[in-house]
Parts: sequence; C-alpha cells; structure tokens
Amino acid sequence: MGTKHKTPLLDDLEKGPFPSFVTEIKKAAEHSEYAQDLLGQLELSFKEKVTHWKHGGIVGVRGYGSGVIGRYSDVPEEFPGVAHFHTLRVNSPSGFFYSTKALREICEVWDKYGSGLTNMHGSTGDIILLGTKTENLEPVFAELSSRGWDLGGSGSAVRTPSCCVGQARCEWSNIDTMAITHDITHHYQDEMHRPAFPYKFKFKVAGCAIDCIASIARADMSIIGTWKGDIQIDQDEVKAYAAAGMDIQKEIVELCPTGCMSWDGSELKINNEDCNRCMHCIAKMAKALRPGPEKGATILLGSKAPIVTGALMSWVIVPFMKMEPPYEEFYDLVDRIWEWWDEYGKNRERIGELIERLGFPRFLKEVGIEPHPAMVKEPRRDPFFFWSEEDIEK
Amino acid sequence: MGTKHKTPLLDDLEKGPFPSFVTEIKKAAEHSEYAQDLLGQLELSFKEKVTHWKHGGIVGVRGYGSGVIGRYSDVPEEFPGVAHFHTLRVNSPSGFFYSTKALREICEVWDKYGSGLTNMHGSTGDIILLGTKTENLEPVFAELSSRGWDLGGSGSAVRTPSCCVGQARCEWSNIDTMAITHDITHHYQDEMHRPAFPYKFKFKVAGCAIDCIASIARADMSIIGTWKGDIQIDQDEVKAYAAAGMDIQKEIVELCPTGCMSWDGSELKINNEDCNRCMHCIAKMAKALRPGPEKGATILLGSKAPIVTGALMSWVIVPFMKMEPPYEEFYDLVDRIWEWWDEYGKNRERIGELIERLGFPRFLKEVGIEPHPAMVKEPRRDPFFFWSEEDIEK
Amino acid sequence: MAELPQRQTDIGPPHYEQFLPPVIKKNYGKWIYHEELGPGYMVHVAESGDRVWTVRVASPRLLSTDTIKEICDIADKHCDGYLRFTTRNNIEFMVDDESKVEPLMKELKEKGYMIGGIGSRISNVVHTQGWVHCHSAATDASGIVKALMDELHEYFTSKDLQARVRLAVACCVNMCGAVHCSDIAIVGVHKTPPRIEHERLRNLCEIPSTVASCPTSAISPDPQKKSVKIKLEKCMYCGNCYSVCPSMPIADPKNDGVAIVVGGKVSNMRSHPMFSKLAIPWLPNNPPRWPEVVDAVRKILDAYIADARKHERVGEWIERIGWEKFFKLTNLEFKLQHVDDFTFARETWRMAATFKW
Amino acid sequence: MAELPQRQTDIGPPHYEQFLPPVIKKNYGKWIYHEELGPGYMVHVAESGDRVWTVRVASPRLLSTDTIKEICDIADKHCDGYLRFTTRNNIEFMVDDESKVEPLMKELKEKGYMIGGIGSRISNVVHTQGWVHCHSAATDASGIVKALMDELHEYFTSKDLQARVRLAVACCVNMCGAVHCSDIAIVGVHKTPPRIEHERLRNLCEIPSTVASCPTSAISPDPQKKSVKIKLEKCMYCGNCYSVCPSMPIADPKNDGVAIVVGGKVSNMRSHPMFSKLAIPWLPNNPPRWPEVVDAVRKILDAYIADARKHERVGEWIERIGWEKFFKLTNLEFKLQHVDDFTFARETWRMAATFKW
Ligand code: SRM
Ligand code: SRM
Ligand code: SRM
Ligand code: SRM
Ligand code: SF4
Ligand code: SF4
Ligand code: SF4
Ligand code: SF4
Ligand code: SF4
Ligand code: SF4
Ligand code: SF4
Ligand code: SF4
Repeated sequence: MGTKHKTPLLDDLEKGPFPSFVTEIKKAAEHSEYAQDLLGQLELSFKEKVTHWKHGGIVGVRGYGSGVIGRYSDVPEEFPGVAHFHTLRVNSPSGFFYSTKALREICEVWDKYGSGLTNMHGSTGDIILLGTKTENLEPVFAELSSRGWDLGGSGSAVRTPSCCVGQARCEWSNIDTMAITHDITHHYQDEMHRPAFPYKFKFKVAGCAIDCIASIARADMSIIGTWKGDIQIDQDEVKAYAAAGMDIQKEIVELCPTGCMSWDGSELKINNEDCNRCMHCIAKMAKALRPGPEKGATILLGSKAPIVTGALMSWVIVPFMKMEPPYEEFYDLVDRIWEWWDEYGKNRERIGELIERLGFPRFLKEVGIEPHPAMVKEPRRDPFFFWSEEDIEK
Repeated sequence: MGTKHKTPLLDDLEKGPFPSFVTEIKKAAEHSEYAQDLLGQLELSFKEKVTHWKHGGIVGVRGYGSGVIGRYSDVPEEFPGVAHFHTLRVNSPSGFFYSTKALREICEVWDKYGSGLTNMHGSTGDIILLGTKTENLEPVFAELSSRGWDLGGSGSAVRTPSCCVGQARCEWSNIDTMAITHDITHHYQDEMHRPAFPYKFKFKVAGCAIDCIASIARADMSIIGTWKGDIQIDQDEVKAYAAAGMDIQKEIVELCPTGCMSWDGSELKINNEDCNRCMHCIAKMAKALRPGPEKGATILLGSKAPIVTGALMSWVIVPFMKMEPPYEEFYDLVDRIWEWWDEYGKNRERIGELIERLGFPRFLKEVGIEPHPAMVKEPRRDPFFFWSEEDIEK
Repeated sequence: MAELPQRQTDIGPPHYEQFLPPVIKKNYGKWIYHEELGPGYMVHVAESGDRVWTVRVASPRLLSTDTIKEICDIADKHCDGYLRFTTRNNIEFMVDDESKVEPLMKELKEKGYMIGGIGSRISNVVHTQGWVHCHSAATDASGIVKALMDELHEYFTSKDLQARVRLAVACCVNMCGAVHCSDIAIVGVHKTPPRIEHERLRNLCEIPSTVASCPTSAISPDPQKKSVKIKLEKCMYCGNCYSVCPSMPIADPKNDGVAIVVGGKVSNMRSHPMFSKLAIPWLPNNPPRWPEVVDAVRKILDAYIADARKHERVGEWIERIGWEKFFKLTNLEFKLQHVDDFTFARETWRMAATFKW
Repeated sequence: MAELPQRQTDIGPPHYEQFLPPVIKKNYGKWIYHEELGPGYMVHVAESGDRVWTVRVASPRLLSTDTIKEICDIADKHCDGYLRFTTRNNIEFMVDDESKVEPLMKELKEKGYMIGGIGSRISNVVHTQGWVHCHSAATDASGIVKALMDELHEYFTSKDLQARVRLAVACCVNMCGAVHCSDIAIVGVHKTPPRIEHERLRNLCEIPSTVASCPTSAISPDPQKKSVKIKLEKCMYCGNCYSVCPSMPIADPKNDGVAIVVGGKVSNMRSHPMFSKLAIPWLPNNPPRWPEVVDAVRKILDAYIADARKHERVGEWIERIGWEKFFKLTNLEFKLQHVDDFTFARETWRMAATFKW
C-alpha cells in the first residue's frame, strides 16, 4: 500500500522535534486504506480550512446505546476509505496501566478490523479506536469483549469514569482512586451502556486536592481525596530542605493561602484548624510533610464545558465522605441525585445546569443533603430567599 | 399641646445614652399636632409590628413632578394629624455646610407649615421635611424658594446629587467635589424636577477612592477622584511615623494590595506603575504621602439596591477624565448615556440593569466609549462573543 | 395664600460658598494633612499654616426644628455661625483656633451631645424611614438604630476598633440605606407572599407592569378575575409587586422581621468594595428594643474584635478567615437560606476542594 | 461472522490489578515520597524501601498500532511488560531498579522518543479531534498541537518554568479538552452564524429542540417555511444549534479561527481552581503551522517567564499583577470582545475605582 494521496501540508508536520501525528497516520496507512484516505481527507481540510466530516449518525453494537461515535465523510467519493469512519470507545482500565500483552491484543483486533489508529486516550479517558466501518463494529466488539474488554460511555449516559494514578504510585492519595473508579464503572454498567439520562454524566476521581485528573473542571461528579486531622510533620526533614537551600519562609509559609504556617528557622508550625488542605506545603516538601490521618473524600458536583450557559466547575456538596467498599453511602447519594435529575432535568441539561436553574438550596433540600458552609465561597448577598411552611407563623 | 397619646413603648427609647428620635418627635409634638399624631401612630406600629402608612399618592408642587413624597395614614380617624403626612425633599447645598442663618430660616418655614420634624439628611442627601398636608405644599415651596432653596429629585428623575466634603476640608480630594456637585445639580434642574426617565438617576461625587459618600454603592453615576503620576513621598515624615512607633512594614507595605511598596528602615519606595491608588498608604501616613500630580476622576456607572435582579456597584466606564469647568466632556458623556437609556430602557429599569440586559460591550459601542482593561476585573471566560460586519471576511 | 412670597422654580440649591466657615473658604483645596486628636475631634492643617478643628457629635438624624435651632445656637456661639452635617448624618462643628475647642466640647457635653465617631470606630448608623414614614417597611429603622447604639455607644465615644465598622439599617429590601455594602447591617424582610386584593387591583393597578415587577416571574395575569395570581412557591417576598401595585400588601406582623448581613464595604482602601453577605436570615421584630437583633450584632462585632487584625474591615477579616470560619467563630447557624439561588448564585458556590473544617 | 468469538456485554473494563508492575502492586498505597530526578524521570519511594523509577515520554496521542507495539517492545525489554499512560496522554515506563533507568532512557532516545514533561514544565497538550474526526471542528487540534510543541519542546525536555504551564486545544466551543481551566489554551471559534438548510431541516430536525438549543434565544420557529429562523444580531456563533440539528452548518473557512484563553488552572494548590479568560478573541486558521497562534502563545509565555514568581501559575501571576497589566506586558489589544456580556458578565465588571494605569 503506502500513501496514495499527496499531502504537502501534512508532510510539513512530520518535521520538527515533537512526535508527529502525521507520521502515525502514515504508519497506519502502510497497511490500512482507512488511514490512507484519512490522510487524503485531512490534507483537504488543511487546504480548505474546514472539516469534512458529516454530523454523526446513530450506529452501535447490539444491545448498547453507547460506546460508538458514528462518523461519515462528506466527500466519500474521493475518500471511500473514510466513507464510514466510526470510533469505538473502549473502557480503559483504572489508572491507565497496561500489560503489553493486553495492549498487543487490542492492536491485533484493531489492525484486523479498523484503521490501525487510536487515541491513547480520549479526553474522557477511553481508549479510542479511531475509525472503522459500520459492518466491523460487531466483530470488533466480539473480539474485544471476548478478551475481557468492554465499551465505555457515550450519549446521555454515564461516561467512562477515570482517575489519577492515586495510591498506585502517589504518596498523597487519600483514597484508593483506582479501586473506586473500577467499582463505579462496574456498578453502573447498565447506566453506561444504555443511555437513559437527560444528558451525559461523568465521574472523575482524584486522590487529593492537586487533582491530577482535572476532575473539578470536567466531571459531573468529582471525588477528591482529603483528610481530617493534623498534617504530619517530620521536623528533621524540614530542616534538611532548609539546609538544601529551600527558602521555607518564602516558598512555603508565605505561599500558604490561609496563612496558617510559621517557621522560626528550626521548627515549622501549622495551625491545622485554619489549613484548607490545598497541598502546597506537602507537595513542595514531600519528604517532610504528609496528609493528616483520617482519610476520605470531598464530593463535588456539576462541572462541564461552556455550552450552554457557561462553563462550570464542580462545587462541594458533601464536605467529607469515607470512601470504603461497598461505598453504600456514596451510591445512595448518587442514586438520589439521579432521581432528582431524572425528575426535573430537561433534555441535554447537565446536573450542574439543572441545579443552577432550580436553585442549589432546593437541590439540597429535595435530595436530602444538610447545608454546610463548605458548600459556598460566600453566603448569598441579596436578601431574597425562600421559607417553608414550617418556618411561618400562622 | 404636649403628648396626647400614651406611648409606653416609644418612651422606652428615650432612655439610654444615644440621642433619641423619640425625644425629637416629642419636642416637635410640643407645638405640632402632626408630630403628636405621628407619636400615636408610631406607638401603634410598635405595638402591632406593622406600618400604618398607605402606599403614597401623587402629590407635589405646581410645575414639578418631583420633590414631594405623598404619604397617607391608614388609620386617619385615630390620628387625623397624620392623615396626610407628605415629605418635601429640599435640595441640600454641596457638602452639607450651612450657615445658622439659613438653617433657622428653614426651621421657621417648617414650624409654620409642617411637623417641625426633619431628617438631616435623607439617604440621598436631601433635607427631608418630614410631614405636612397637601394644602401646605405650595406655601412651603413658595416660602423656601423665595429664600433661595429648591426641591430635590424624586420619581423617575435625576436625584439630588451629593458629595464628600472634598477640597473644603480634606487633603486628598483630587477633584473639587462640591463645585462639581453644584454644577451638575444646576445643569440638570429640568431633569431633576420633571421626571422623564425610565427610572431614577443618581450622581454622587467622591474626591478619592476612599469614597466617603459611598458613591460606588448607591449612585447610577459615581465620580471618584484619582490621579496619574507618582505618589509624593516626604521621606522625613515617613521616618517620623516610624519613629513614632508605626510598623511601616506591617501596617503599610504588607497591606498594600498591589505589593508595590518596600521599606528598608529608612526609605519608603513605591513602584508607582503598579499602584492602583487604593489610598491605604496615603491615609495611614497623611503627613508623609500625598496623591500624584495629575488630577482627574474615574467615572463609574450603575450602582443600585438589590431590587430587582440583585444589588450592583458602579463599575468603571471612563478610567480618567479631567473634571474642570465647564465639564463639557462630562456632560456630553452623560447625555449620550441618557439617550441610550431613553431609547432602550424599560419602565423602572436603572441604567445598570439595562446595560446588564443588553450587554456592556454593546453599551460601549453604541454610546461610543473605547474599551479599556480598567473596565473589567477580568476578561470574559466563555468564548461566546459577537463580531460586527467589518470584522467578517465575505 | 396672598401673603405668600413669590415662588421661584429650578433655581437649584444655594451656592455652598456662602455656607463655608471663613477658615475653610480661605484654605479651600489647600489642606495638606490632618490628625485625629480623639474619638470626636480632629485637626486639618492647610498649606498656609491655618488649621481647622472639627468636633463631631451624633445625631438621631430625625431632628426637630427645636434641636436644629439649639445646634445653631452653639454654632453661633463657638463657630462663627457655621456648621455641617456629615455623609453619615453626624453634626460637625468647626473652629479655627485650638483655644476654641475646649469650650465648644464642654458646652456640647453639657447639653448632652455625644461626641465621637471619628476614625476606627462605629459612627452613626445610616438608616431609613421605617414605620415613621414608609408604607413599605417590614420593620422600623429609627427604633433599631436607637436600641443598637445604646448598646454600642462606647464604640462611638471612646473605644476603638481595628477599623471603621459601618452599620446600616434599611426597613425593607428596597434598601434605601447602604445596607448592601456595610460592615454589619440590618434589613427588614418579609417571610410570606403578598395578598392580592382583587377588587381594588382591578382599578388601581396595571396588570402588565404588575406582572413584570416580579423578579422570579411568580406573578401571572388572572384573566377570569381581571386581576393577577401568584405562584406561591416562586415568591421570595421581595415586595416589588407591592411597590408597583398597592393592592398587593405584603406586610405580615407575625412573620415580618429582619435579616442581618455582614462584610460589605465601600472604600477602595486595600481591598475593593464588597457587597454585604447574609449572616442571619431572620430575626423577629421585637419593639421597642429588638433584643435578638442587638444581641446578634453584638455577637458578630465581638467575634470581629476578638479575631481581626489592625486596619482590617469586617469584610476583609472574613475574606481572610473564610466564611466557614466566620460561622464557627460567631456560632451562627448555616442554613439553606444562606445558599444563594438568586441571579448570581453560581459565583458563590465553592468550586474548589479547599475549605476549613 | 461465524468465526467471531462469543461476545460478552456489561463486563466493564478489566481489573487494573493485572496491569500493575510488580513493584507497584507490592507497594500500592505505601508510597512515602518521591523525587524529581530530571525533566523526564522521577523516583517514588515506598515504606518498604522499594523504589520505582518512572521515565516519561511525549506522545502525539494519536498513535498507530505500530507505535503501540513498539512501545510494548520497549516495555517488554525494560519494564517487565508493563507501562502506563498519564492523564495528559504521555507514556510512562517504570522500572524497579536504578540500574535499569539508564538503558531504558538510552533506548528511548535512540528510538526518537522525547523524554520530559515532569515538574514545572510544559507537559503534553490536552486536545481533541479536530479535522481528524469531528464534524463540529472550527479548527484542527493535532495540527496546532504539533506546531506549538515543535516551538515549545524545550520546555518539555529541559528548561523549567516557574510552575507547570498546562496547554490545551479544543477544536470548538464544546471544549472536549480542558481549555476552560488551562494556563494557556486555544479554542476553535466561528465568527459567522449558521446557515439554515430549510429543505433538510424539515426532515432532519425537531423544531422545538432546535429552538431550545440556542443560549441567546436567537432561533425561533419559521412556521411558513416549516423550519426555523435566526435573529442574526443575537447569534454568537456557538454552534450549539448545529450540534442539535445537522441542517444548520456553521463552518465557514474564511472566518473560522481560534481564540486564545489564559489563566485557568485545576489544582487547588495555593489558589482555588480558576477558569481561563479570553486573551485573544480571534486568530486565523493558517495550516499547517498556525504561525499567528504559535507566536501569540509564545508571547504570552514569554511575558509569564519574564514576570512571574517561583511557584506561580499563569493565573496566579495574572491575579497578582491584574489584567490591565497583563494586557500591557503581553502587548495584546483589549477589545470589545474581552468585555463579557454572557451569563455572568456582571461579576467581571470592575466595581472598584482601583486599577493600574
Ligand atoms: C473524543 C472526545 C475528544 C477527544 O479527542 O478526546 C470527544 C469528542 C466529542 N465530543 Fe466531547 N469528547 C471528549 C471529551 C469531552 C470532554 C472532556 C472530558 O470528558 O473529560 C468534555 C468537557 C467536559 C464536559 O463533559 O462538559 C466534552 C464536552 C463535549 C460537549 C459539551 C457538553 C456540555 O454540556 O457542555 C459536547 C457537545 C454535546 O454533547 O453535544 C461534546 C461532543 C462531542 C462529540 C460527540 C461531537 C458531537 O457534538 O456530537 C465529539 C465526537 C468527536 C468525534 O467524532 O470523535 N463534547 N467532551 C472526548 C471523548 C473521548 C473519550 O471518551 O475518552
Ligand atoms: C427618604 C429615603 C430614605 C431615608 O430615610 O433617607 C428614601 C425613601 C424611599 N425610597 Fe429610597 N429613599 C432614600 C434613598 C434611597 C437610597 C440611597 C441613596 O439614594 O443614596 C437607595 C439605594 C440606592 C439606589 O438608588 O438604588 C434607595 C432605594 C430605593 C428603591 C430601590 C430602587 C432600586 O432600583 O433598587 C426604592 C423602590 C422604588 O424606587 O420603587 C425606593 C423607594 C423609596 C420610597 C419612595 C418608597 C416607595 O417605594 O415609594 C421611600 C419613601 C419613604 C417615605 O415615605 O419617606 N428607594 N432609596 C431616602 C431619600 C432621601 C433623600 O432624598 O435624601
Ligand atoms: C466627614 C466624612 C466626609 C463627609 O463629607 O461627611 C469623612 C471624613 C473623613 N474620612 Fe471618611 N468620611 C465620611 C464618610 C466615610 C464613608 C461613607 C460612609 O460611611 O457611608 C466611608 C466609606 C465606608 C466604607 O468603606 O464602608 C469612609 C471611609 C473612610 C476611610 C476608609 C476606611 C477603611 O478602612 O476602609 C478613611 C481612611 C482612614 O481613615 O484610614 C476615611 C478618612 C476620612 C478622613 C480622615 C479624610 C480627611 O483627611 O479628612 C476624614 C476624617 C474623619 C473621620 O475619621 O471620620 N474615611 N468615610 C464622612 C463622615 C461620616 C461620619 O459621620 O462618620
Ligand atoms: C502522572 C500524573 C497523574 C496520572 O494519573 O497520570 C501526575 C503525577 C504527579 N503530579 Fe500531577 N500528575 C498528572 C496530571 C496533573 C494535572 C492534570 C492535568 O494537567 O490535566 C494537574 C492539574 C493541572 C492544573 O492545575 O491545571 C496536575 C497538577 C500537579 C501539581 C500542582 C501544580 C500547581 O502548581 O498547581 C502538583 C504538585 C507539585 O508538583 O508541586 C502535581 C504533582 C504530581 C506528582 C508529583 C504527585 C506524586 O507525588 O506522584 C506526580 C509527579 C509527576 C509530575 O511532576 O508530572 N501535579 N498534575 C499526571 C501527569 C500528566 C502529564 O503527563 O503531564
Ligand atoms: S491528584 Fe493527588 S493523589 Fe492523585 S496523583 Fe495527583 S498528587 Fe497524587
Ligand atoms: S496544605 Fe495548604 S493551607 Fe494547609 S498548611 Fe499547607 S500550604 Fe497551608
Ligand atoms: S472621599 Fe477622599 S477626598 Fe472625599 S472626604 Fe473622603 S478621603 Fe477626603
Ligand atoms: S495607594 Fe494603595 S496600591 Fe498605591 S502604593 Fe499606596 S497602598 Fe499601595
Ligand atoms: S428601605 Fe424600604 S421601607 Fe425603608 S424607607 Fe426605603 S422603601 Fe421605605
Ligand atoms: S413579593 Fe416579590 S417575589 Fe413575591 S410575588 Fe411580589 S414581586 Fe414576586
Ligand atoms: S471540541 Fe468540538 S470539534 Fe473538537 S472534538 Fe469536541 S465537539 Fe468535536
Ligand atoms: S450558533 Fe449558537 S447563538 Fe447562533 S443561532 Fe446557533 S445556537 Fe444560537
């Protein structure tokens, strides 16, 4: 095979030090017609400055409403290899660890039925198998699922949960992010594969407030590990950092957002009552400081991209929850939230948008969550608020 | 005369160290039936925990649409003295300075025709003559206007402008607040007395960012003095403050919001490029520091109380304007703003609310004001914005 | 009415210059610094070397002409016949010589005037009409101010605070006082929806503007009754409909009361101006002395006094410690009502995993 | 299809445990600290004394199976057959002995892999499909990323910065990347309204949901045409209608382009998470290398490098100096488009008299 289209514009992107996606497509084009025509169509887009994909149609695998993104070329005559070019979203394992054996198996299937192109990974965290035709969807699914793989979410469903590396390789993880993510994923298989929600729902799990999975920006529910109790200080190690040249006053104490630290040149003190667990001091002095003893998670709700009324970040709805199997309290909460969303949510209305439309206090009341100052940056300003019957004197 | 009603609840408020408004009403009640019945009705309100005033009717003086607030009792049989109890808003002089002669004249008129009760001053800044009946309005107005006084604003009109004491007694005033206020008031007599706007429009003038007239919270247009150029430092006086015990590092340098100051124990340095003219250092070291040389004002627009969509503070629309007679640039700006408000404003829609509804960029464009970063705390976040024909390639 | 003098219109207020004390007039725009000499007096120094001493006294704002005449007497005696009011309704007497200060202050004290309010203290309470003159009032204003200042007067006359603490009272959410940007403020609130007097409404009110007045769109036309109806669960008792249509009275003696808001400021010093935020959604109207309200203000003030740093306004203090800590230190309950669901609610939610236990 | 194996459903992803390198599995949850050893490798130390060295390499994310197989070869050779991807799509190779690091890195370098991205640097660019696979794209994503990283690769491989600078690219305002909370990000934007294909619309789209899709209520039904119409002056080209209704294409090669947003962050370290804000409303699509875009990012990055303090993220830097200074230092023009008029506009206006000249 080889490249059958001239791609001068794309070729330019093979130059330069950073690894080139064009080279990747060309590699695949060596043995895939899909990839060859993808090159061609992409060159056309680069030339014309416009996409050549049509609005996706509904395609999928039997019994599932999700996991496949349908995609058709608007210039199929020119590029028949991408006339259909659907992607499969394969649910990645928690933490994105792989054995080479498993990866090779996926490659094998994909070389057989698809373009030989992937995204490792999609922004949500799926393994994206990039481009095949409709009739190959079932075979790919059969091959993969028989080897232990399943599809992730798409459409108005639970989307593939993802997490930071957590306790697998990080000293700061207050929760077992990978176990939680795995459990959630398996708990909600039906909700993931058969879209029945008003819109998508994403879970992301981070082990601490550093949030290496960006959960606060892009998960309808963000689960972020935290602790209660005092930060553990090893004063000798603190001194070692100082001796090694760290300006503890300037780099640590003065950058503590709550101003709860002090350093007299030999002892580092923390007024833990005022600490908001931002992780700065701990991250900068990993050997000397460790999170406090009582571990759990803060549950936040609602983040999403700007469409329609502006981007949201997740905000606190449960300040502290133990996250231990079987996660009953957690699943119970999620179920109550979904019930409410299901009752009031409009089509294509994310949970955060719904709460915004109907009011956060109403959400709290109807879902049965106690108000807590941690939920707000500040209380309301304008004195316009509601009372219930029981608050009124008749 | 004397008190004709029993007022046990109000009497309690004659006790205690702070001057008592009840005592004031009683004083007036010595020679005014209005005041007597006001006491009676007020006692009733204290007892029943409810106002006894009816929604005001439209009353006023001939040729004016404003300056009088109509007020009627809902228990006129019991308290005939307050059956009508209208207030007159008399336009105070800039800066609230008075000669005793002038004050006595007002008292004389008010003793003759009114309750003998006043508010010095109303929240907008008027002299409030508190309570008289409809037929007395014309006489009060004739007596006062013949002595050089006029009514202030009410209704959908320019409201009585007011200002801080400014250059009359404050070393920091960058503009002549009293002269400006006086000029605006006289410039807009017609707009003040004959309501023709969508809603009220308030001007308030402060000499510096300390804003002793609270203009930023309660003026549709806030004029706040400021400067360009370097803060003037008298290093000897700085040292004198230090010698007198001021901790310059802690009280000044560390509280500077922009972090643009430094103090090495003998010299105070200011990186004026970074100063935002917050006035902290100047106010705390009045002898040592003085505002920079080029004086003018920042013009801000839009503050108001929370009804209907929430409180607004005024925000910057012109970063710097020289405020010197005849204030042409200023009046031209105001006229353009009013024209726009007049064209698009709904009934009872303040200028700030209108801008919010139609969009600040649109306001800037249509009123002809150049965008400037000083107008915003931060640029927009979501990338949803408009382009004009001239920005588009056809 | 024949004896009435010739009325004039649109003459505007008299020119301020005629009301300026000579020392002020002479040194207008030429002041170079000032010094606070005590809780109630200060001196301003001019380039010329001239000085003006100002003595400030409290006023209940609601003044009888008798009292005004009395202060005129004092000003005539000590101040060449001039005086001024401050933007917070205090009275200022100015003299041009140090020797005149003492006799002035002596007489003021003798006559029972309360000297103070200058500097980092509690100055007069900006407030509104209340039951004295407004139809819209959910509480009284003057009564609360008196009760409050009787309790806090020492912070006017002598004790100082970390910074100015500006108090304000507004008798309804129209907020004619500067409640929305005050350190600690009180606002009259309703707790129940307006009642519709259909008969009167038909004649008195315009239906479209009544419907339009409601910020939550709770009001809709009721064509059958030729009146309007209210979706009760949408009403947050703002009373704006009543402002527009008198046939929708909202006053309800059993349930009207006050809310306490805190942390607002106006000055740009150090920090930007701040809106007040809700601290206590509702306290009962208990005239004549509103003990629950006075207690609550005291509690908040005490927490501030105990914990704030020098020069720190209430709002700056709370921003530093965080609202979760504020509720802890003041021992106030955090309720559903504190959680914003109005126009800009979302900017108030804690979009961060960081907060204090 | 007879040869196909038995399909299974709802089995979920395989358990992660089987994919953990032995040293990770053994010390799971028992790590006590780590050290950054260079731009592209670090060591984590466990309670047991065990260590794991991680070497990170860049990836274009769009990977051919050939490349995946190649990295599998490397992992087989050096890492007992395990590897992982990071949340920003880099590839991580882990070894359990210091002696294995050198040979691993050597082979990676030989094979042309770019090692780096750890610590206060620029890591991989989170991005989206673009013209490679999406119908919605106003620009390409992979192309911009490649052009950008060719320019900035030194900040991946060697040079360090005051803090992490997270870059992201999204090809339309759906923002499948984390653009809305990135230090410097690029988002594809349209500049002209969608065109309505009335014929197709009738059959393809639901009118009510199409009307409802518009955030600015620019769309209304057009009963005559049995289609919809757009109030052009209300359209801000978000493309949401096109997401809902394929017969309203919005792509416009002449006017599509990208916006640059800055100052967002996700971590709660020191400061709370921040949204990105608009820095440049529009730059043209100039494939293959988008020189204007690359220049602009460079300009912003250079201003950051020149002025920010240690540990300060882009957003923290701008918060400290103020946006007015940001525009000055970057020499970017402040335009009408920067002034917010969307949902939460008012919270962005400068309600203060304090700003920098
Ligand atoms: C593949 C992926 C981008 C990528 O290159 O990685 C992607 C691709 C699409 N996204 Fe996305 N989104 C992807 C992650 C995201 C994320 C990030 C995340 O999940 O962490 C977001 C932002 C977070 C959020 O959910 O808000 C995101 C926000 C959107 C939105 C806006 C939703 C909103 O409520 O604002 C849309 C529009 C829609 O749903 O109609 C959208 C829609 C789409 C569609 C389905 C286009 C459409 O309108 O139908 C894209 C299909 C492209 C294609 O042909 O392959 N995508 N999308 C990501 C999924 C891969 C995976 O499963 O791993
Ligand atoms: C007398 C005064 C209160 C006082 O005790 O000092 C006052 C009294 C009234 N105000 Fe006010 N306002 C007064 C200053 C203010 C201020 C403060 C200011 O001007 O600095 C405000 C807040 C700033 C602002 O303008 O937003 C204020 C915001 C309102 C509002 C809310 C307007 C809004 O757009 O949010 C209303 C409601 C209305 O206009 O319908 C209102 C309406 C009223 C009415 C006319 C009641 C009504 O609904 O018709 C009150 C008449 C009371 C009476 O019977 O005497 N008053 N009002 C103040 C005027 C005295 C003067 O002229 O000097
Ligand atoms: C007389 C008056 C102006 C007037 O035209 O009447 C005035 C006069 C002065 N103010 Fe003021 N302010 C006056 C109302 C205000 C207001 C408006 C208000 O309260 O409604 C404010 C804004 C309050 C706010 O932010 O909420 C105000 C905030 C200040 C501040 C800033 C305080 C802060 O920490 O934020 C200063 C500066 C300082 O003293 O450090 C100041 C400083 C001053 C100085 C020192 C200015 C000077 O050099 O003359 C004056 C000394 C008097 C003093 O200490 O009270 N003045 N001052 C007002 C007296 C009101 C009263 O009777 O108490
Ligand atoms: C491997 C990875 C987690 C994973 O599950 O894959 C990871 C791993 C670590 N991160 Fe992270 N972060 C990873 C994505 C993130 C993200 C998410 C993102 O970029 O989308 C963030 C949030 C970025 C943001 O705020 O916008 C993130 C913000 C941080 C920070 C905080 C930086 C800050 O100044 O705000 C630290 C703390 C520090 O190093 O001081 C940190 C620290 C760390 C540590 C040191 C934690 C540890 O002890 O192991 C890890 C070292 C690696 C390093 O320096 O890159 N990591 N880190 C992710 C690597 C991505 C990559 O390939 O570059
Ligand atoms: S979010 Fe916290 S626990 Fe997770 S990898 Fe990052 S630093 Fe570690
Ligand atoms: S975790 Fe953050 S808030 Fe807590 S002590 Fe450390 S730096 Fe301060
Ligand atoms: S606002 Fe400024 S100029 Fe006016 S009185 Fe206050 S401190 Fe003086
Ligand atoms: S005026 Fe304010 S910002 Fe300027 S130097 Fe003084 S304290 Fe700093
Ligand atoms: S605050 Fe309300 S009740 Fe009080 S005077 Fe103003 S409008 Fe009347
Ligand atoms: S009180 Fe306010 S919220 Fe209630 S119906 Fe009237 S206008 Fe609407
Ligand atoms: S950002 Fe837009 S164009 Fe890019 S993949 Fe997502 S939906 Fe498609
Ligand atoms: S592009 Fe967006 S704003 Fe324009 S019509 Fe479509 S949905 Fe409305």
